[in-house]
Amino acid sequence: MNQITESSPAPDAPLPGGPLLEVRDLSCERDERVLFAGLSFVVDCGTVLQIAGSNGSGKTTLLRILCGLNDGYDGEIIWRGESTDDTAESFVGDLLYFGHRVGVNKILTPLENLRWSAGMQRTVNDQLLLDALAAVGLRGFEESPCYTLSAGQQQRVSLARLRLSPATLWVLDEPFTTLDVDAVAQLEQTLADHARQGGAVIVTTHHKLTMPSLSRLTLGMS
Amino acid sequence: MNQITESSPAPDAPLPGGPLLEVRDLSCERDERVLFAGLSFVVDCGTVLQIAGSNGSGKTTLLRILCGLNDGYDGEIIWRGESTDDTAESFVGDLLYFGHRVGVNKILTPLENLRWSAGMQRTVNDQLLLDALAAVGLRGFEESPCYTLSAGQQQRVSLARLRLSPATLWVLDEPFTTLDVDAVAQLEQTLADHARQGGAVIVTTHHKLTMPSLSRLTLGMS
Amino acid sequence: MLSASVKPSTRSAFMLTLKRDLLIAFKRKNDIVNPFMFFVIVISLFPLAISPEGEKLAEIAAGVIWIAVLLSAMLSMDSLYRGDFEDGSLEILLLSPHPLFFLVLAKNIAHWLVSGFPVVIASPLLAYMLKLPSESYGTLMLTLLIGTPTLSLIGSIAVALTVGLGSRGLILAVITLPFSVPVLIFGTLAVQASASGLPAGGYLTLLLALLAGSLSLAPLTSAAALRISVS
Amino acid sequence: MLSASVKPSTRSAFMLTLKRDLLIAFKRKNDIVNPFMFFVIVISLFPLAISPEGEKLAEIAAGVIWIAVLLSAMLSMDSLYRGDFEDGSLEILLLSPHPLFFLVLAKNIAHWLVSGFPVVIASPLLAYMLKLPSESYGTLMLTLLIGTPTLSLIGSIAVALTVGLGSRGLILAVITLPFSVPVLIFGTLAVQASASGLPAGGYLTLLLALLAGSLSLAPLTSAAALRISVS
Amino acid sequence: MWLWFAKLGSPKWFYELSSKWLPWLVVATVLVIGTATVWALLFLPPDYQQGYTSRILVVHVAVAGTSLAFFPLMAVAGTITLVWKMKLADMVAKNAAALGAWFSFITLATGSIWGSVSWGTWWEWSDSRLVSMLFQFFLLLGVVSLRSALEDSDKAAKACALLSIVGCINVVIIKYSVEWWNTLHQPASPVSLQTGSANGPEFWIATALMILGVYLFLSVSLILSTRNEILQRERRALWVQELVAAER
Ligand code: HEM
Ligand SMILES: Nc1ncnc2c1ncn2[C@@H]1O[C@H](COP(=O)(O)OP(=O)(O)OP(=O)(O)O)[C@@H](O)[C@H]1O
Ligand SMILES: Nc1ncnc2c1ncn2[C@@H]1O[C@H](COP(=O)(O)OP(=O)(O)OP(=O)(O)O)[C@@H](O)[C@H]1O
Ligand SMILES: [Mg+2]
Ligand SMILES: [Mg+2]
Repeated sequence: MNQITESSPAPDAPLPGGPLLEVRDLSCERDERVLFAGLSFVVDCGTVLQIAGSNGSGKTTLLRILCGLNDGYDGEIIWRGESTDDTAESFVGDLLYFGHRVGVNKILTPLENLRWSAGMQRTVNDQLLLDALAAVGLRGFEESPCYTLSAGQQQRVSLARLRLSPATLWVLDEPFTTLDVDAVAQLEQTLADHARQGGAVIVTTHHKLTMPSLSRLTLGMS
Repeated sequence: MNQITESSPAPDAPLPGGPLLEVRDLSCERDERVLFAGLSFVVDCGTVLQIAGSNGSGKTTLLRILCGLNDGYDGEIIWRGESTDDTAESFVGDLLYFGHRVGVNKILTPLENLRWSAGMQRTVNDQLLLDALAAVGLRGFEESPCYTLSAGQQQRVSLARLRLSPATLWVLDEPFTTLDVDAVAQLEQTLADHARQGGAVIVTTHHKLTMPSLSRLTLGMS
Repeated sequence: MLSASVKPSTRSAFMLTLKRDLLIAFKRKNDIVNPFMFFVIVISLFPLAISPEGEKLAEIAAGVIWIAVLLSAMLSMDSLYRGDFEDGSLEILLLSPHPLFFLVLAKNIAHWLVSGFPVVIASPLLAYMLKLPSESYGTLMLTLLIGTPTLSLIGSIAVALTVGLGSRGLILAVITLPFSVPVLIFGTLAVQASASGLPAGGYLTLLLALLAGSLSLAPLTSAAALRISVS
Repeated sequence: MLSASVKPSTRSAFMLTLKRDLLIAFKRKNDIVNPFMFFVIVISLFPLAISPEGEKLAEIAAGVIWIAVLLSAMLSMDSLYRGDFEDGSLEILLLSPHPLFFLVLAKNIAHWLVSGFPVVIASPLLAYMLKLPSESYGTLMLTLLIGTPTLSLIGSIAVALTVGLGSRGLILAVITLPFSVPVLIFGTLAVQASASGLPAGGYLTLLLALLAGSLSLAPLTSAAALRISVS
Repeated sequence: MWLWFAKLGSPKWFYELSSKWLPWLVVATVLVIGTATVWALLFLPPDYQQGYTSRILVVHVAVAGTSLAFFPLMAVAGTITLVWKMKLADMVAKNAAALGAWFSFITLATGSIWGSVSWGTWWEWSDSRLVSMLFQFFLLLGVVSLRSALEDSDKAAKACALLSIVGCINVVIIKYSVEWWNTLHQPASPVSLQTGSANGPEFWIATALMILGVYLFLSVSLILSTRNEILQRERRALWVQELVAAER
């Protein structure tokens, strides 16, 4: 069980002291099956890390471990030089997690959903929210309850959070599912922009991503 | 609101009297928004029809209407020459629907799930089921409860139904989500095989499909 | 591939569905233990909240047992179609080439076996704890045996109607409880009659009539309700 | 983009969460009407099942009302975290940069306002229908006002622990009901005391102590339970 | 016949027809209820026991009688919705449920007020009419809350139709079983609706008028709320937009 990291050239912006996130010798087993072991990698500001791997190779598990949502692991996760256990609060304030379940309440409208989910991380006003919704192609649906939206539109509501988030590190679990081709291209652009502006992205997807400063980590090559 | 149908050459097998499924002048509106209107198309044995369209264009709605799961529509759906209202039982017996929710019980194992879901449509024995599970790459997971499977693996459990189904018409709503690249290629092959053997497939996806006898219908080009 | 397979008979689809639901219940275990535990706990609240005295308890015993049965039946309904709705199995059920009546009936029977039947078995013990006169244990069990399937069948309609809703616990109760009133009345009257040495046959007949009625109509109505909920 | 925004204060995150939960409840309407309806219907089953006679009812009134309150509080809990768990909002809550204690508290308060408070308001009407002596209406409302938040807070722990389970209705009950027994006992004792003209102050103090205890401990425990359930 | 039926299904047709009839109905309602009220207030002799409060019985009896009509009405409308998918029937059913809940509530309230005077108690379990009316009220609230819980209006229409039909059967069973339950529990207090204390001929004339008036009122409110519903649901239809333009 080993991993291949094919890094593209490092971003040219100099890093302010040490990497943003460093993972050292991480291993995890579930139900007696080793998902990954001795996993070490570094995520710097300005980079996008794609976690690849076949179904069941442990991508979702890895992301949830990184965010502190799972704790069945061995190894160290270091955030700006300190273990995430010690920096929990500051770490979480600078992190955006987007999971298989997208965090959109079906009864509320997109606007009301964002008002809460974005508002938990930063102060917002309605104009900002409306702009973000328009940017993900939901103009005209701001006030429809989310249960009337299609699968892809619900996904977009949640993706609007990306445009509002003050977090440096984005951790995205298959954000491209159910999106149409335009939306996929647009989301790739958003990720690239975030990296260019000094943020960092960890993303799982079975898509082939092409963007500058992308590196890839493939799980479960045995 | 119009639709573009780009048909590739018809399959060379002669059709036994009339098309398999014919849709005449179908229209549907939800919440005062016309999703599609005057939609007419034909699905013959031996063909794959891809329904394309951006998010929210009505693909899921169309598929559910075809299967009789939604009835807020105007127009006619004709199955082997008769309206589906009159032939409900024989129609349903010859149909396999695969929706956004995949029909996999989390507590049961893949084997137990298939025993029921495939067993409702045809008589099965365990060897058949095990073969189908192995074919979708779930060897070794036959007896794990499905809640321990990853998102893609759960999707695969449901896709194993395709290999067991006696139905002529497959109606698949985004069957490719969360599948890894190998599984995607394999599923495309399965669809092509089904068509070659005289079956018919209606599938929605944002993937670019390439297979013989594929035609495409794009919704919501305005 | 298209021709070699055999369409299963409705009877085997019925058995498949019954077995599957029982299997899920046994794997979960909670589904079996909980209605029963709830029943016991609710009943044991009464001596605490009302009075621990034997005579007083004996007076209210029949009513308390029946109300506890009603509530536990209602609570356990929640699991009848919800899981299937959420994971998409309901669509497989609806699009199977068999009459929905029988499949719904199979699910109801499985559900009753798991949630209603244990309560019937345990009732004499609880009746003893509430000091119900021992002559009426037989009648109590008999009424429960006839009454609980009726409650399950009626509840099934309400669950089917509300299966798509986010939080159902209460709306389910609000719809089901009024429907359970006749069962409750005949059930308690029968037990009270036998406790005071009167014949209870008439009430039993009425309960049987309610059961027969719901056995023939409720699965049909549930099936229709499921079709509505899924659309 | 990374620097211009301001991290909201914990107070404003608290208010945001409170408002959101109230908004969801109001949009659903049922969340508000149903606990209340359930309470009323369950209470009106008792005269049918036990006896319509005034004196008999008066004897059991306090207990019956408290049991109905308990059950309706417990049933309404179901909606507290389930929706958020299923749609992923719970992960947003857990990964927000605010102490989970306050966010959980906000959710509990919203829930009590919607489900517990209406029951308190309606209780005198039901007490009248059960012929409770009118001197004890005040005590009844007071005990409910102190007791129902306690029940909500206790229930919240159980819901948080069970939020990932398929069918929760009953397991929830089985966990919550035993913990609610002290509230039930002190509540009914207080009402019974005031109905027979005795002072009820002691019981009220005990209820207040239970409320204070659960107000400080329950949200912490719920928060921990939520973390466990989500992982 | 079928043509007429199909026409009746069209909201537009109903809207136009009701426009013609509505003024007359409103006038009739006001007249009848007015006469009945005046009659009850001025000409009804005070009851020898309860004095002038007895007049509320006129309202009570009228409303009680009318509220029994709701479940059958909803069941019929529900059958039409399910079988012929007629939108109009559902609009009527939707408003009937809410209105029925109100009527049941008024029956309960007026009955209680009257009871507090004539029996000295606001509520008594040992009368089957009271108890079965209470459960009818619960069932109607159940229908209303199901309607508001289901988000999709098409779905809600069908689900409520089904519930109304089943509920209608159940109301009958409850009534019958409660009655029977009651004959077994000998009422402890001398409570029965058949004490007949207030029924002189004047009383019955006033009551008959009031019943007619309440039925008229029921029709008017149903028609009004249905028209409202039509305008809302068809607000994009050409004829509604023309109507709105004409109003401006
Ligand atoms: C099915 C529903 C009901 C119907 C059809 C109904 C009908 C009537 C009628 C016809 C009378 C006049 C009887 C007479 O003068 O002898 C009456 C009287 C009365 N009703 Fe109702 N009623 C209904 C429900 C209720 C309810 C729910 C209450 C109380 C909450 C109530 C309380 C009374 C009282 C107190 C009287 C006066 C009895 C007396 O004369 O002493 N009724 N009702
Ligand atoms: N329950 C509903 N009530 C009202 N409108 C609805 C409902 N469900 C869907 N719609 C509307 O129908 C439109 C089409 O939805 P549908 O799910 O068919 O889209 P889709 O083409 O499958 O999109 P996607 O690619 O995102 O899956 C949506 O824009 C939505 O506004
Ligand atoms: N709750 C669980 N209990 C036990 N094992 C689990 C559990 N969840 C996941 N697993 C195991 O962990 C493995 C990895 O799961 P994970 O969801 O991380 O995969 P993934 O890489 O995200 O796959 P996918 O591409 O399908 O989303 C699975 O094969 C599964 O067997
Ligand atoms: Mg995954
Ligand atoms: Mg779709």
